[in-house]
Amino acid sequence: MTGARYIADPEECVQSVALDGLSVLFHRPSGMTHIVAPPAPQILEALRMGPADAGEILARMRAWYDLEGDEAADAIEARLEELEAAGLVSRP
Amino acid sequence: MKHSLSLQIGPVAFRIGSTWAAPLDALARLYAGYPEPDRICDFTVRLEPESPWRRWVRPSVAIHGDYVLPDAAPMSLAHGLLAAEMGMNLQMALGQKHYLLLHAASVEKGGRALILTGESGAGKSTLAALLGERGWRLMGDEFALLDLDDGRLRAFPRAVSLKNGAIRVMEREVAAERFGPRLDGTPKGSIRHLRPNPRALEAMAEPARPALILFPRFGEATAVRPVGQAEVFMRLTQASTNYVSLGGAGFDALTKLVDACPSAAMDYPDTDSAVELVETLWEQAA
Amino acid sequence: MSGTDNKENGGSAFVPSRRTVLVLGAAAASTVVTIRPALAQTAGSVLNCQIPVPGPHAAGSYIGPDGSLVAPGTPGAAPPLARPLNGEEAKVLLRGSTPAGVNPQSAQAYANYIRRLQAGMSGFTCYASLQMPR
Amino acid sequence: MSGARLLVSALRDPASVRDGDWNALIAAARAEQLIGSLAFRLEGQKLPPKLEAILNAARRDANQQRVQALWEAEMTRRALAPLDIPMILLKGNAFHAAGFGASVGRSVGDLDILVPRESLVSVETALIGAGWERMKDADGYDDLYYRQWMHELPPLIHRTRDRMIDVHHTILPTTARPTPDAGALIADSLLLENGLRVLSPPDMIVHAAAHLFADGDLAGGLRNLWDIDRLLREFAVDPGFWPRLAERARLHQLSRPVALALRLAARLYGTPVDPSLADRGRLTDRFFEARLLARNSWGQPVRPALRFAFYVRSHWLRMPPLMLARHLWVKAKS
Repeated sequence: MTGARYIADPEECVQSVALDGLSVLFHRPSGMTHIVAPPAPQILEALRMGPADAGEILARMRAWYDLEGDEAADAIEARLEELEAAGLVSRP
Repeated sequence: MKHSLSLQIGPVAFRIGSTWAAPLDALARLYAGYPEPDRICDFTVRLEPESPWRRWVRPSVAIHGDYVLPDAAPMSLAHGLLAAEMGMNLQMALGQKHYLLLHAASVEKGGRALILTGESGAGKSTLAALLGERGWRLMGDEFALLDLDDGRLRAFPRAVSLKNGAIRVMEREVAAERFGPRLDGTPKGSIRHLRPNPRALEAMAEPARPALILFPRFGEATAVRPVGQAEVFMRLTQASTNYVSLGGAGFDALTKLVDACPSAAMDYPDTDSAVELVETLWEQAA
Repeated sequence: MSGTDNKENGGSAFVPSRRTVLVLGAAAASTVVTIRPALAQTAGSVLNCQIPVPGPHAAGSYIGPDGSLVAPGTPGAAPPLARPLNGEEAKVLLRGSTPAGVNPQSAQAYANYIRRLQAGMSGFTCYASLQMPR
Repeated sequence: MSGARLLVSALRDPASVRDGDWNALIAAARAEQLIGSLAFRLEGQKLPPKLEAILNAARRDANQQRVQALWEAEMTRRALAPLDIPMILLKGNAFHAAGFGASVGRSVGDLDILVPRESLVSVETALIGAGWERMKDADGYDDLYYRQWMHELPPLIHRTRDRMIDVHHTILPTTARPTPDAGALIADSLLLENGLRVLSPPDMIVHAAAHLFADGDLAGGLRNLWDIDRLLREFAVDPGFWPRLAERARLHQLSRPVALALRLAARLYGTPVDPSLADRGRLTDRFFEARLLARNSWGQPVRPALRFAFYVRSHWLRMPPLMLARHLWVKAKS
């Protein structure tokens, strides 16, 4: 299945500080602060390699991490929708 | 305006105008001994009738100024002092863009500041007032101002606003001359203002480096619990009236504060054990 | 400067280290919380305020259990309150209790209605002011 | 000197600002939502340090408002992108998106956009799908009033960002006497590099003048007139601008408000304008000027009778008399 493709802002648009396992992000284009939990920061990192759909993102993340969890693609889709609503990713 | 008065509180100067003399007379008495205000004021507050005839008929004070809230209801002229205080609060809450404004009490010792923040009724105001009489310097009971450039806390020692039970606690501690009139039947119950002591006023221009953040809660058995940094960050953004509007500068200042400062939540059953608990936690943090 | 801070600091969740285990979690588990300005920003120390439930724009509407406006007489919905709530009553509701004169079965719906108030709606600044004591 | 008068002369000629009533200047600038514009205008002047600190905070705040305004426009663009229709930013958002001089320090509140009338329903559906909510009950008189007669949808507010959007299909209420050519506004709009659209320069002036003199009661008028001053100075560099402005003002049936805007901008801010467009001054210009300057050194509104007259005028302009009567009747009962 190929879902919607997404893009993320370049790295310099997001300032990040790690606080006990969570990331606090300052998103410069919006001036908004988001507190994000894994796997959201990892999805953003994977998207910085270029536009991708959930399946491609999963493949990129598998190269870096041992992934745990069933219905991985669904979980990634759900995270992408959240990140899209927050304005951290968009459709090209 | 017919009557006017300027006040300097920490780094902030207010210009307060009023249709009636009484609220400003009360304000001048309460703020006796404060330093001469800057000629240029940060904010203008206006106490004026809601409509022209309300100046005479059942007079009610509308709180206006540089920044206003649309739904704010007017107050009785008898509570004009409170209206003036609220007018200043309102300007700070809506218009302060120079410092990161935290809704928190703060006290200082040895150049280092303790920040007390928490929900309404947590007792931080009373606790700060009490600490201010017992060896600490009161920096403020309501707003703490974090300098965006150097990360230090600036004092904002306005008159402490004591509510209901807290009034008696402080009346036992402080001479009568430092109190304002007791205001009964205000929308939040009985209120009495307390002028900070001379030490707090003399040192109001001296900043302090934040050293400990506490989240006190009144009415529970004594307990201390750690609070994770992410939670501290989240709570402080919710305690700030201007975090979002400061953008990146606010983010930098707040993440640095959370990173540099230890913090804890503390429950306390009464004010004496609270003071004791604060001293213990302060020593541990040092 | 951006996410690279974390790589330099080390130990961050960002670091693409091959042996790290990453739990994806359930689709329904939310992972993004956005810091909102509205309440804190508009919060002033406004005392004497009132919250009509519902506001004049929706006079006559009933309040669903989630706080939404629904047609009058909708089963399971709470009727409009005869008079506006004052700040103290709203606080009691938001704590999960029932103020005097309010039907306990409807309290949850009213509390949710108040939570959903937004800038520009009648009662919003009152709700906002409750976030700040005094 | 009145607070508003102080503000106008400081904006017009920053070098003229001398040690004066700074508190009055600040109060008036905040009341007129011009503190950001003033702060940038006075940058580089020799000022007392305390005033400099206040203006510095205002500049920082204005920059943050700019970020928020552009972001709201971008999120709206994303929400409407699947519809593939022109979405044109209006007023403050447009100045910021286009980077015009008028955007320097300009405060922005709601987002105003213009879309083709036939797309209104799909625009509303798309916005609601992307997190915007109706602020008012869909069945009320207000809603009906908006849908039947106004030039916009009932306002929507975003669920998490708490920002309002006004979706217009033209620039004046359909009941107002002039009928601007909405199709021409859209057809001539400019596509910016960032994918956003704004009105063409002459249409932007026509809209600003319509908004100021043919729609509202002149509340906040000093800011709108300052917009017009900044825009005209920038646009008039192009020698073909004035004739095109004349032509567009005629097309949109708004030559008189445009002429009035030019005269008042010249009077208050010293804006260089084409005399043939500005027309001869009228006796009534003085009332407009007095209304715009009705604010004292405490930032208080003054001249209540004059304000009320302009309030009534604004309703008169928007509605035919019978409808006005019905509107006021319904409002009075609620």
